[in-house]
Amino acid sequence: MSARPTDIMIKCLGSFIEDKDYVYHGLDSLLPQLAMVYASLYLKKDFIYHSVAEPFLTDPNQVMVRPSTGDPYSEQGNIATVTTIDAFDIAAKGKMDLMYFGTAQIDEEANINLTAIGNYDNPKVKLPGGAATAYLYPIVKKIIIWARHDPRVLVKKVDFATGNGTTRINNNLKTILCTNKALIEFTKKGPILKAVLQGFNIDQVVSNTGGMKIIVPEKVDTINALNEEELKIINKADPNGLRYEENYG
Amino acid sequence: MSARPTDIMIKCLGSFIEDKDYVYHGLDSLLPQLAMVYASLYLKKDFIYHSVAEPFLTDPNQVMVRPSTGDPYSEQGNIATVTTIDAFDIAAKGKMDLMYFGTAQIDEEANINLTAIGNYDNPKVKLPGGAATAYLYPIVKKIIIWARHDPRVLVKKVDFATGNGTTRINNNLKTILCTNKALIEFTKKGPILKAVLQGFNIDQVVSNTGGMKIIVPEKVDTINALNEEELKIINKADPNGLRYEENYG
Amino acid sequence: MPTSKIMSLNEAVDLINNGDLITISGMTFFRNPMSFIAALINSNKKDLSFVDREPGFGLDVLTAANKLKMIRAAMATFEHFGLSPSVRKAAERKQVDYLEDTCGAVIAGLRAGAQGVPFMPVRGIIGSDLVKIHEKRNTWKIIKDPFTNEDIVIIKSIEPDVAIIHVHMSDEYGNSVILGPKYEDELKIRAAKKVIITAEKIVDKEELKKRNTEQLSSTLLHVTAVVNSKNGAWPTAMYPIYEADYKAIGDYYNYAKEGKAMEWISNNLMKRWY
Amino acid sequence: MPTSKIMSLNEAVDLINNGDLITISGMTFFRNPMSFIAALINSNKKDLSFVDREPGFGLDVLTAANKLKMIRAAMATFEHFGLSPSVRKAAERKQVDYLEDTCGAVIAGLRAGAQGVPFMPVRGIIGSDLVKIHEKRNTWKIIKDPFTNEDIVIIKSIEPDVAIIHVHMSDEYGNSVILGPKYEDELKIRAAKKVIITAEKIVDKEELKKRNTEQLSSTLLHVTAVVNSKNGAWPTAMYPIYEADYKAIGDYYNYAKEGKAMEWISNNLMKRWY
Repeated sequence: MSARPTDIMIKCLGSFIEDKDYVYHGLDSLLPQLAMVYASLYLKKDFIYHSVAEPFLTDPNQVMVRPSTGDPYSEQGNIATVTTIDAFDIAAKGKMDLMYFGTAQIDEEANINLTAIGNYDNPKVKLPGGAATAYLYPIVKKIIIWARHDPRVLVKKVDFATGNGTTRINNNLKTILCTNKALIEFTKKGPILKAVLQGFNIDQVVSNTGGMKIIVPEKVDTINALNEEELKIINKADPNGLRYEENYG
Repeated sequence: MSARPTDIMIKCLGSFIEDKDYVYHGLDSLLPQLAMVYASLYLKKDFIYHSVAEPFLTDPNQVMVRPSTGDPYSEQGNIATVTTIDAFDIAAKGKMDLMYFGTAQIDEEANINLTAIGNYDNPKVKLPGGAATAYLYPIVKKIIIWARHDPRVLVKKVDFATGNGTTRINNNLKTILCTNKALIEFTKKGPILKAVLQGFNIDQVVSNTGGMKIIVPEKVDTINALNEEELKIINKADPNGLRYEENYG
Repeated sequence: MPTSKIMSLNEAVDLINNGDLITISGMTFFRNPMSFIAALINSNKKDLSFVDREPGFGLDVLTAANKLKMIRAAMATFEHFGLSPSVRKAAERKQVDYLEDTCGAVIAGLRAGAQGVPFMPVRGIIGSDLVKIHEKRNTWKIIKDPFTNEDIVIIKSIEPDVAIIHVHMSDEYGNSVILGPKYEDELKIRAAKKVIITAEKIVDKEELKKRNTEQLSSTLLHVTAVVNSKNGAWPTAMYPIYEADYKAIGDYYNYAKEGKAMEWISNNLMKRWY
Repeated sequence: MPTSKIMSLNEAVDLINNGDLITISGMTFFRNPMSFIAALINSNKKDLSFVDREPGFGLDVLTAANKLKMIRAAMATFEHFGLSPSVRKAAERKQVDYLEDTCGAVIAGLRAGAQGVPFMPVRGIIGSDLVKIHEKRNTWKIIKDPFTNEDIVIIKSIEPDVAIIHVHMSDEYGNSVILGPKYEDELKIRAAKKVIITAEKIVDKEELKKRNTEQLSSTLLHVTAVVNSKNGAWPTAMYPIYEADYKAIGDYYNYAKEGKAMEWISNNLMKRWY
C-alpha cells in the first residue's frame, strides 16, 4: 500500500490511457513512464507504447526506470526502432492519442510555461524549454499535464505561453492536470476540480494556487491510495524509488 | 573492335565522367549504364556509381545489363542501399555531378522534350514522361543527353520543354548531346559540333536535323571505333547485345 | 496488442472506394503489389485515380483493365521493351486523363502528405513547361520564398486514399519491413489515408525483435490491412528473394501492343491468384 | 574509391571555424560525440553557435567551457538530475544568447536544410508565445497556405556549418551506420555543410556489404572527415554497445552546479581523450 502523492499521481496519469491509444512520453518524464507501465500491467490497457527513446512497442514488463526517460536501455522488448520524427509526423496527421507534458506554470486557460519564469529576454529562472510542447499542444487528442500543486505553479496567467491552452479548449481537446494534490480538467468554463488525491481536502486544493480559480462542482471524487498489487507493479519498474526524488511527496 | 554507332555512343557518354564525380543514371538508360561501366573499367575513372536501382557504390565489374536499368540484380557488389530520394536531395544541394537523360526532341537552346509529340492536351505521341528531367535539369552540374540523330529529334524548337535548357546554358552548366552520329555541346552561341562518330562526316551530321542549326567550328574531332579491350569490357556487362536492340545502329 | 489486421485479398480490395486516388509500391518491374492488382481487376471497383513516380507493369495492367480514369506520374515506361503499351494508348485516345509530373515534385507532394502539411517547397523545375500544366490544375505554384523573396516551386500535398505496398515481412498488425530498394514506399505509407500491406511472409513479434536496432518501414499506426501474399509481386521482382520475370513481362508487352492485354492478364495474372 | 577521410580528432576540430553554427548527434545522455567535444574544448575555437532538438550533456560541457555564444534548442535538460547546470547559468547571466525552439520546428528546419529548400511548413505551434520570439529573429513566419489560404507556420532552413555525429560504424570514406535510436542525426548529416563522423569502429567494404539491403545513415557524399573513436560517446550511452555512465554524469552535474564544471571536465573528460 502507498498513499504517497507521487504514487497516486502515477495512478492518476495512467487512468487516461484507453485501449488502442497511441501514447508517447518525452524526456524527463519519470512519472508518465511509470503511468504507462501502470496502465498496461494493472489496468490491462491495450495501447501502443512509444517514447522519445525510440524503441517501438516496448514491453511494459521490461521497463526499468533510469535518470533519463530517453534511455533506450530502460525500454526494452521492442520490435524495432521508430524515430521521434516519425512519431511527430503521426501526431501531425492527428493520430497521436495521448502525450504527457510537465510544466512550471499553468493558468486558467491551460496555457503552460516551460520556457522562463519572468521575462523571456531577462529570465528570473531559465527553464529547460518546452521541447515538443509548442508543436504538439494544439494537435494531440489528450494531453495530460503533471505539476506541483503550488501557488507558483497554478497561476492566473502564465509568464510565457509555451503551449497555448485556449486553442485546445476551443477545439474540445481533452486537457488534464494531475498535481500532487488533485485532478483538474480544463474546460471552456475554466479549470474544474474532478478529484482530490487521498489525504487532501478540497480546501487544500483550491487555496493553494497563485490566482488560478478552480471551479468546485457538487461531486468531487477521491483518488485512493495504491493497493499492494498496484504498488508492486510500480516498484518492479522503479525498485530504487527514483520517482520519489522528483519531490512530489 | 567495334565501329557500331551504339558502341561509340557508349564511349562518348562515358568520356564525361571524371574522378570523384557523383554519377547517377535513371530508368531506361542502358547506354548510360554501360557508359558508367566503361568509364570505370576502361578509363579507370574513380567516381561514385549510383542509380535509380538504389544499390550504392555498385561494383562496375559486377554490372550485368537487363531490360530494366532500375533492376537491383543488375547492379551488385554494393555496400548498402541509398534511396533515390536521398540522391535527389544531394542533387538539390548542388552535389550531383553528372546525370544522363534520353530525349525524344532537343532544340537549339538544349530544351528537351520527353512529354509528348504534338500538343500536351492532344498528343500525337504520348511519350513516357520526363521522370526527373524537369526537376534535375536546372540543378545537376553536367547533363549528358543521348538521342537518335534524326530530323524528328534535333529540332528548331521542341513541342514541349520538359527540361528547360536556357537556364542551364545561362548558368554555364555543361550540357552535352551524344547522338549516333555526333557529339554536340550546347553553348550560349548555340549547339556546337565537337566531334563526329567514326564512319560519319560533318555533312551527315548537320544536314540530318529538323531545323536545329549546328555550328561547325574549324576543328572537329572524330570519336574512334572501340578497340578490343574497350569492346570486351562492354560485352562483359552486356554479353547478349541488349544494347543493339535500342536501335542506334 | 490490437486486433489482427490480416485479411484476404478480396477483403482488402473492399477498402477501396470507387473514385479513390491510389498508389502502389515499387517501380517499373519491381515490387509491384501484383496479387492485389489481380484482385482489384477481379472486383467491380472503378474510376480510380493513380499517382506514382515511375510506375510500369502494375500501372499498365490497371490501365488495360480499365480501372483508371486518371494517371499522375513522372514517367510510365516499359524501358527496354518500349512505351507502356496500354497507358500510351489510353492517354492518346483520352480514355484516361494523364497528368505528367516530375520525380522531385512527386516526392515533395508525398512528403507533404506524410508530414501532414498542406504543401512542400522543392528545388529545380522552374522553366519546365510542366509548370503551366500544374498551375492550371492547382497542383503546383511558384511563390516568393517569404524569407529571401526568391522564386520557389511549392507542391500541393499528395494524400492518396489508399496505398498498396508489397513488403518482405509484416506482423499481423502492420509492423512491416522493406529490404533493399525502398523508392518512395515509406513516404506513400505515411501519406496515404489507408494503407494495405501485402507481405511475402507474416512474421511474429520474435522475428521482428531481431531487428530491434533497425527501423520499421510501416507501423501498425499506419496500416489498415495486412494480406499474406507469397510471390505477390510476380512477375515483378522482389529483391533479394526473386528476380523479375522478364519473359512474362515481354509476353504481356507483346499482347498489350496488339490490344490483347486482357487476354494475357486473364490467362496469366488472374490464373495465378484465383 | 576516393581519398580516405580518416583523420585525428585535432585535425577534425580544425574543420570548424570560429563563429560556426554546429550541431551534434544524440540526445541528453545518448550518443553525444564526447571525444570530439573534448578535442574542441582543448582547441582555441570560439564564438560557436549551437543548434539541436534536445541536447544535454554535450551542450552543457561546451557551455561550461565557454565555447558558445548562441544556443538554439527545444529543450536543454539534465532530466532527473535537474536543469542543465551551465546552460541555465549562462542563459540567466546572458553569457549566451539562448533561443528556445520547439521539436517540430527544429525538425522542419533541418528537413529544409537536408532538402536544399529555403523553408519548411510545419503543423501546430500557432498560438505559442515562441512565435513572436522567432518572428522577431526571422527564423519562423506565419503565412497563408497558397492553396487553401489557411494559416501555417514556416521554418527557415537550418544548415549547420558543421555536424558532428557519433556512429556505430563507418568506412574510411564516411559511409556510416547508426543502429537503434537515430533522433535527427540523419537529417543533421544531410543539412550540414560539413559532416564529421566519429565512429566506434572503422569497417571495410566487406563489413558494410553485409548490410546491402539496409540503408546507410551517411554516405561519402555527405561526409568531410572520419575519426576512429572507440567509446567516443562516454559518458553518454551508445546503445546497444554501452550504457550511459550516470555516476559520471551525476558527478559532473554536482560539480557544474557549484561552478566547478571545468574541474570535472579537466580531470575526467580531457584525461580520457588526451
